[in-house]
Amino acid sequence: MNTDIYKEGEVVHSPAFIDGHSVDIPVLKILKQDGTTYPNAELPELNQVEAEKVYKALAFHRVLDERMIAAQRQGRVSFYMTALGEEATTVGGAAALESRDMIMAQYREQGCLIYRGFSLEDFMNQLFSNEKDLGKGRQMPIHYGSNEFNYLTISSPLGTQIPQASGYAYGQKLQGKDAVTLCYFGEGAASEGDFHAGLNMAAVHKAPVIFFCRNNGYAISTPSDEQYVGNGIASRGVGYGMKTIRIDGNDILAVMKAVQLARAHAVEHSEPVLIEAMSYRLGAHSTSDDPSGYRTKEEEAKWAEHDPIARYKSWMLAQEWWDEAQDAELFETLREEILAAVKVAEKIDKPPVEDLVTDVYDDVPKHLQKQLDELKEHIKKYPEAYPFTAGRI
Amino acid sequence: MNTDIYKEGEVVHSPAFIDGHSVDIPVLKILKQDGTTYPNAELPELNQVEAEKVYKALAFHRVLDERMIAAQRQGRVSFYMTALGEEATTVGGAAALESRDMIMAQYREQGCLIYRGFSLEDFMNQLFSNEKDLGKGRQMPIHYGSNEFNYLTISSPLGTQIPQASGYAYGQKLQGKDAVTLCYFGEGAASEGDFHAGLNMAAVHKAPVIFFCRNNGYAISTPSDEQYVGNGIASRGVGYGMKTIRIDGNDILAVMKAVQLARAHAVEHSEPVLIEAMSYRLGAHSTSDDPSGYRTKEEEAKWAEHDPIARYKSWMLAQEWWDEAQDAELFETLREEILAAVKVAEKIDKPPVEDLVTDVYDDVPKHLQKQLDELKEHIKKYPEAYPFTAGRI
Amino acid sequence: MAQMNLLQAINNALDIAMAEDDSTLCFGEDVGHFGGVFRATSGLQEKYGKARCFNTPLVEQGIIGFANGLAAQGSRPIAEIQFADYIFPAFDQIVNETAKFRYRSGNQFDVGRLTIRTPYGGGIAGGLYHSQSPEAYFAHTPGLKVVVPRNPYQAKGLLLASIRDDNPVIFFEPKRLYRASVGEVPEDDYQLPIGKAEVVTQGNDISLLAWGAQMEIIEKAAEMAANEGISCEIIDLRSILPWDVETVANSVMKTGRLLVSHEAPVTAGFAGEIAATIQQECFLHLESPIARVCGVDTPYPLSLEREHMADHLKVFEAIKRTVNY
Amino acid sequence: MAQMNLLQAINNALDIAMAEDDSTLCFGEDVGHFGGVFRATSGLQEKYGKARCFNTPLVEQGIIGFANGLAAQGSRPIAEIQFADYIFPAFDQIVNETAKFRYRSGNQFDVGRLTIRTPYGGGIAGGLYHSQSPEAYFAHTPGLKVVVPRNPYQAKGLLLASIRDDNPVIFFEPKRLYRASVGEVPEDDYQLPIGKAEVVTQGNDISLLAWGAQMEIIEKAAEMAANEGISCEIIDLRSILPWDVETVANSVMKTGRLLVSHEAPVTAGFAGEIAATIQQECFLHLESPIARVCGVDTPYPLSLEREHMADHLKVFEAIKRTVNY
Ligand SMILES: Cc1ncc(C[n+]2csc(CCOP(=O)(O)OP(=O)(O)O)c2C)c(N)n1
Ligand SMILES: Cc1ncc(C[n+]2csc(CCOP(=O)(O)OP(=O)(O)O)c2C)c(N)n1
Ligand SMILES: [Mg+2]
Ligand SMILES: [Mg+2]
Repeated sequence: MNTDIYKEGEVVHSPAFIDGHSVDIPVLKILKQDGTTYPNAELPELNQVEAEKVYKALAFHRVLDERMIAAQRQGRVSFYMTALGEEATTVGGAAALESRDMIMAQYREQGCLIYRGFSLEDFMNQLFSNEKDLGKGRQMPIHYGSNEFNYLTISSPLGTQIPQASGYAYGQKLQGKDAVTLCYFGEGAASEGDFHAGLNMAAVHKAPVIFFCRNNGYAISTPSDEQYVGNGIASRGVGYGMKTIRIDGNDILAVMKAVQLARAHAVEHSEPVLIEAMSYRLGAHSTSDDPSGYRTKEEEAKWAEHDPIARYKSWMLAQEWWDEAQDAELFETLREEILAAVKVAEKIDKPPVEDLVTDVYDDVPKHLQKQLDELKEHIKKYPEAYPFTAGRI
Repeated sequence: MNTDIYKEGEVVHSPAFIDGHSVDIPVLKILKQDGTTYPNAELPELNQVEAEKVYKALAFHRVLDERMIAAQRQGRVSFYMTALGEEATTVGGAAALESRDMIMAQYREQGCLIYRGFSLEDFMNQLFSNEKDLGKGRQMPIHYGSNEFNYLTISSPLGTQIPQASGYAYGQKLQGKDAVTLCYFGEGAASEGDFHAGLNMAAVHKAPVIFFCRNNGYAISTPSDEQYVGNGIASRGVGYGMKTIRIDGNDILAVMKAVQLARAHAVEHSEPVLIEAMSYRLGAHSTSDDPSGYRTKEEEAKWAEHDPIARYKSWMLAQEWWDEAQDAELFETLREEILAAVKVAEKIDKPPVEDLVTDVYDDVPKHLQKQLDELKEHIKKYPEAYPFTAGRI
Repeated sequence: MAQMNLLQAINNALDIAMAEDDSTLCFGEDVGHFGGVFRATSGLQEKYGKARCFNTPLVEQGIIGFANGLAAQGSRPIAEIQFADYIFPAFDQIVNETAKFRYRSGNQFDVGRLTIRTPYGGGIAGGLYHSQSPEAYFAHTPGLKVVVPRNPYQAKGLLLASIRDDNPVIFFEPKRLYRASVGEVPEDDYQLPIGKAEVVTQGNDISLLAWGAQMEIIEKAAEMAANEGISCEIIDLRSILPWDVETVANSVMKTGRLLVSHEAPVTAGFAGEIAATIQQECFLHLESPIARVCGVDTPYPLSLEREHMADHLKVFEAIKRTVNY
Repeated sequence: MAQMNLLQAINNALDIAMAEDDSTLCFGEDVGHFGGVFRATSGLQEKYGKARCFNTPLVEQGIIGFANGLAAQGSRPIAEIQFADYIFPAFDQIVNETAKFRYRSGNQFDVGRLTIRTPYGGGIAGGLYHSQSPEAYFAHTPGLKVVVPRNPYQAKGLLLASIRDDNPVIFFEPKRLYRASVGEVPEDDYQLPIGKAEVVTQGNDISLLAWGAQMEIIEKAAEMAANEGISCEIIDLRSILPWDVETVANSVMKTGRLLVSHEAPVTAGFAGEIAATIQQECFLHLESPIARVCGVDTPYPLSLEREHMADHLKVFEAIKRTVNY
């Protein structure tokens, strides 16, 4: 039971406001765009093998996004979302974790899955919502999920994963798992009530969760200065009494460094940490969006110069851990593999009609079984109207 | 359209967390418990006439709460909530406003209504949910509301008034009303998602609202250290980029000073302000609660020494604006008046059956009229079962 | 008269409402400069300024809370929820606040000026979270009005009526029809009545009842039925709350049969309310059980969307079953 | 066997559940040291520690979000919402998350271990916000189970079944009966089946259906009816979702008449679903319209509470009307 309800600070007798804008929040930068590091910069732990794995994940990500945008334009896939320009935030985040750590993402974090080894086929099966999709073809493209790789299935409603991450991490702690939860969200989603709920609960209940805000300047068309007027999302960490750090989100070494540090802190002190990564959504919000309606080409061009993959590549080259020939070959191979995988996945059958009613509950309850039986009878009457399922009833 | 997505602060190359606890938030105190003011304290604007009005409101409040607690124990009223020990936060807040300013309260803010002149009869009619209740007897005791006195009817769900206050104030601004909205809530309610929504929206849309957190150490049985681990609620103002001030909530001169200042700022800059008043809920949460289950008598006794009314009275005596004889007479009169009012209000009829279906919509729609007609027929059959309404159908 | 699609009709209604009353505001996520993700508010910020048409932060409970406050203050807020699937974070503000504001205050305060617009419905490959039809959740909430238009003409007239109605209205827009449904719409101001169903086609053998995008589907089924000699009376409910029992009951007294179809899952959907009321009102006239043809009781799936939906074939089969009962 | 009131039966079930499984947690507002405002979790923190039974900050969307995360992780959370009237801020977490967790992931993740407990219902002078019965809102949500016990014995057996059920369950506790309902309860572990209605009393002339605290009321009405020679079959639905169509339909086939009563407002309440289904299942057996005796379509009022409620007299009158149709 508490008796002091607050830590009494300085006492004053004439009033003055604390100015909301006055908190100084330094930004961590390690890697310059030319691939050199800042003098005295503290690098993350990263050996050559891992560094190459990181680079390959970044490359895969870039090519996957490019190919799928093209596939969507060709009408082969209904919808897609790239993470163009933000790949460092997710690949770097995953690289700094242990594989047993849980990742709860928003939707633009396929980089984590790539790094963890989610297969190209699994990506494709989800994007084409075919019967091999781990999610059974139920959700729109990019709503990946993988139990094997500890990546919670994406849910469209924004912010909902934030308090869930707090609960998940609390459970990990309670069961002595020596694992953390990494929870991603955009600066837009950070306006949701669930953000407030999740961060405060994690802080109060001391859950080992790393909250990772991808601040990419926009929520669809809404620029961040119409989203908040405080000093980014990091300034909110203060209110929750939470350790907080702001980083350059296009600097993958800074991302890795911060997440490594956050993980160590979360595990050791059983406490949440808030990371804000400043970046920019170089592409459209999704294939349904056209950013020319709300921002300038100049702004985009300016940010394109901060490409996180080019930056990391320069560093890899400087380290002599990578060369241009390898690079050309890697990209060439990736393009071919992905194109080939598209061709395979789009031909795979859609899920069978039974998948309509499974997984609503652990078992199919009576009323649903009845609805399924009636549906099957109906489909048999009109097979041409239900071409994906009629053949297999 | 923005091009810089964040104000880049200092750049660092080795990581360090901002510590959530490190913001220093001074607390404003003007009046000491002995009735003297701190040297160099800046007093609020307050002349003798107003000062007396303030004192009388405090006295009324104290006596009303005492009498109604007794009335509840006697079974005369079903439920009650006192504001024992926190009266300065509401009487002081109302005293610092213009009467055209809107007040949106949580439930423990009857002090505002008292100051503004809500009549003793109106209090009683609400508490006894009789047919003269302005709320037509529909809500539990203490859910006061007054259009005349710009005091929004209390709603039990916590935190809902916070984004509403932002919208209300935005409307006032848009229509050039030269008025603000004062929005009260407890430190418990500040955990709700609506708190986050309301403060951020007010900041972004520049709504002239004063958010007033009554931090009284408890939300029912939950002490504030199980509610949050940051530095109170004031530390959250930083995250919203909002002017913020912490005050001693048992010091009514500090309350008035802060609200006067906040009002001036809100009107001039068309900006919200956050005030956190540190106080203590001396009584039970409500008549349904027994605090002995979750806190010590010692803690209560310690806080009883900080009684805001005694403090202000000492000051009034020291100013020679008040004397003990006046005081005794005031309290005596108040006790009698309130007791008399109880006796009147409890005899007034309950609302007529028609009030069941009015005000669901602006007019009574067909289906509700039909339900009412059927109900009346039914009541006529069993008049003894519906004694409050049967006589008047 | 002009040819307008459903979006244009809505945009036009908003334009009229903002022009006639300075206290009318349109806001929501991406509603401002960009004009909304579907462009329903396109051009309004340019015309009426950023103070009256604006983006909000991404927080539905805040949007509706803010709107409740504005309405209580005397402004006329038109709040947009980007997809009806995302209205649930605002559920408390709507169900506990909006709906009960007037009642709990004894009519001292009200939010009657509030209108909530939101695109709803499936059939667009939207999966679980871009397909829902949540009208039944709100229909159980006294104090709200719930309106759903079926085409551009209806949309403009019903939206203007909703904005001006002195009660809070949730206006569900059938997003599948946003661009697909095109029709003649008067450029001038007009209103259509809230709380009144419309008999769209007279018939004798069975009454078919639906609302919004589902109207197309029952109309298609009725055509198929006509080819088999079944004469369907087609009714657009238009208002879900309060709903027009009289028009529906009169139709059923005549036809002796009723089929209700909606997109939402069948269990505890609004068709249940209609069936319960009509079996009471028309008990002695009913020649067969009231049929409900609705979504399967599952979340809204993506690739099995066709199987999940209450399409015209399922409606057609149910018509035959009901008529041949 | 021991005499327990409904609160004690719940407390006892929670105790058993926490003892048998280390990963079971109880939390919510004031749930920890204090044992909840109704004392349902009393003694659990002392017994199982602060890590497993604790107060949360005051944020329902957070409580359920946190609980969803815990359940997905493999823990067994039992979250309390202090009053059912305050469940709406968590509506999105429940309807969009809890209910759809398993389906959307293709069964890779689920929150089947989650139980949400919340006191509901009126008749306690609670006014608008301490009286609501929101079960119908959740009944329209595939993926949830919804359970309501009527007395201490039922409460313990159904709560234990809910906690162990591999699906998320919302467990509505009739708070009017918390102390008022006392009965014999086995001290040992037992479960009652979810999804099964119970025929409480056999009868021939009419079937009466209710759940939770409303059972008392239909039983009282049935007694009055018995005095007039009407034999009522009384059924406790117990599970609202999924609900036991078969038991209800079998009863109605026998009696030819059905009356459903609930506390919530009638329009779009769950009685509508039942009536719609039963008129379909038992069309040729029904001798009169299915009657619904429910709350008036208004927010829950304080001083006119008696007038608003579906009390035994209203039920009794409706029984007579239905039997004499
Ligand atoms: C609750 C909810 N409201 C609205 C949406 C629609 N929506 C999808 S993405 C998005 C913008 C998100 O912006 P941000 O969080 O910054 O992430 P980013 O897209 O920039 O990565 C919106 C409004 C949604 N999915 N869920
Ligand atoms: C949404 C909601 N959840 C829970 C409650 C129940 N409840 C009523 S008052 C209260 C505690 C509020 O504490 P605080 O905000 O600190 O105000 P105080 O009582 O201390 O003045 C709770 C949990 C409620 N009224 N509304
Ligand atoms: Mg963003
Ligand atoms: Mg408090």
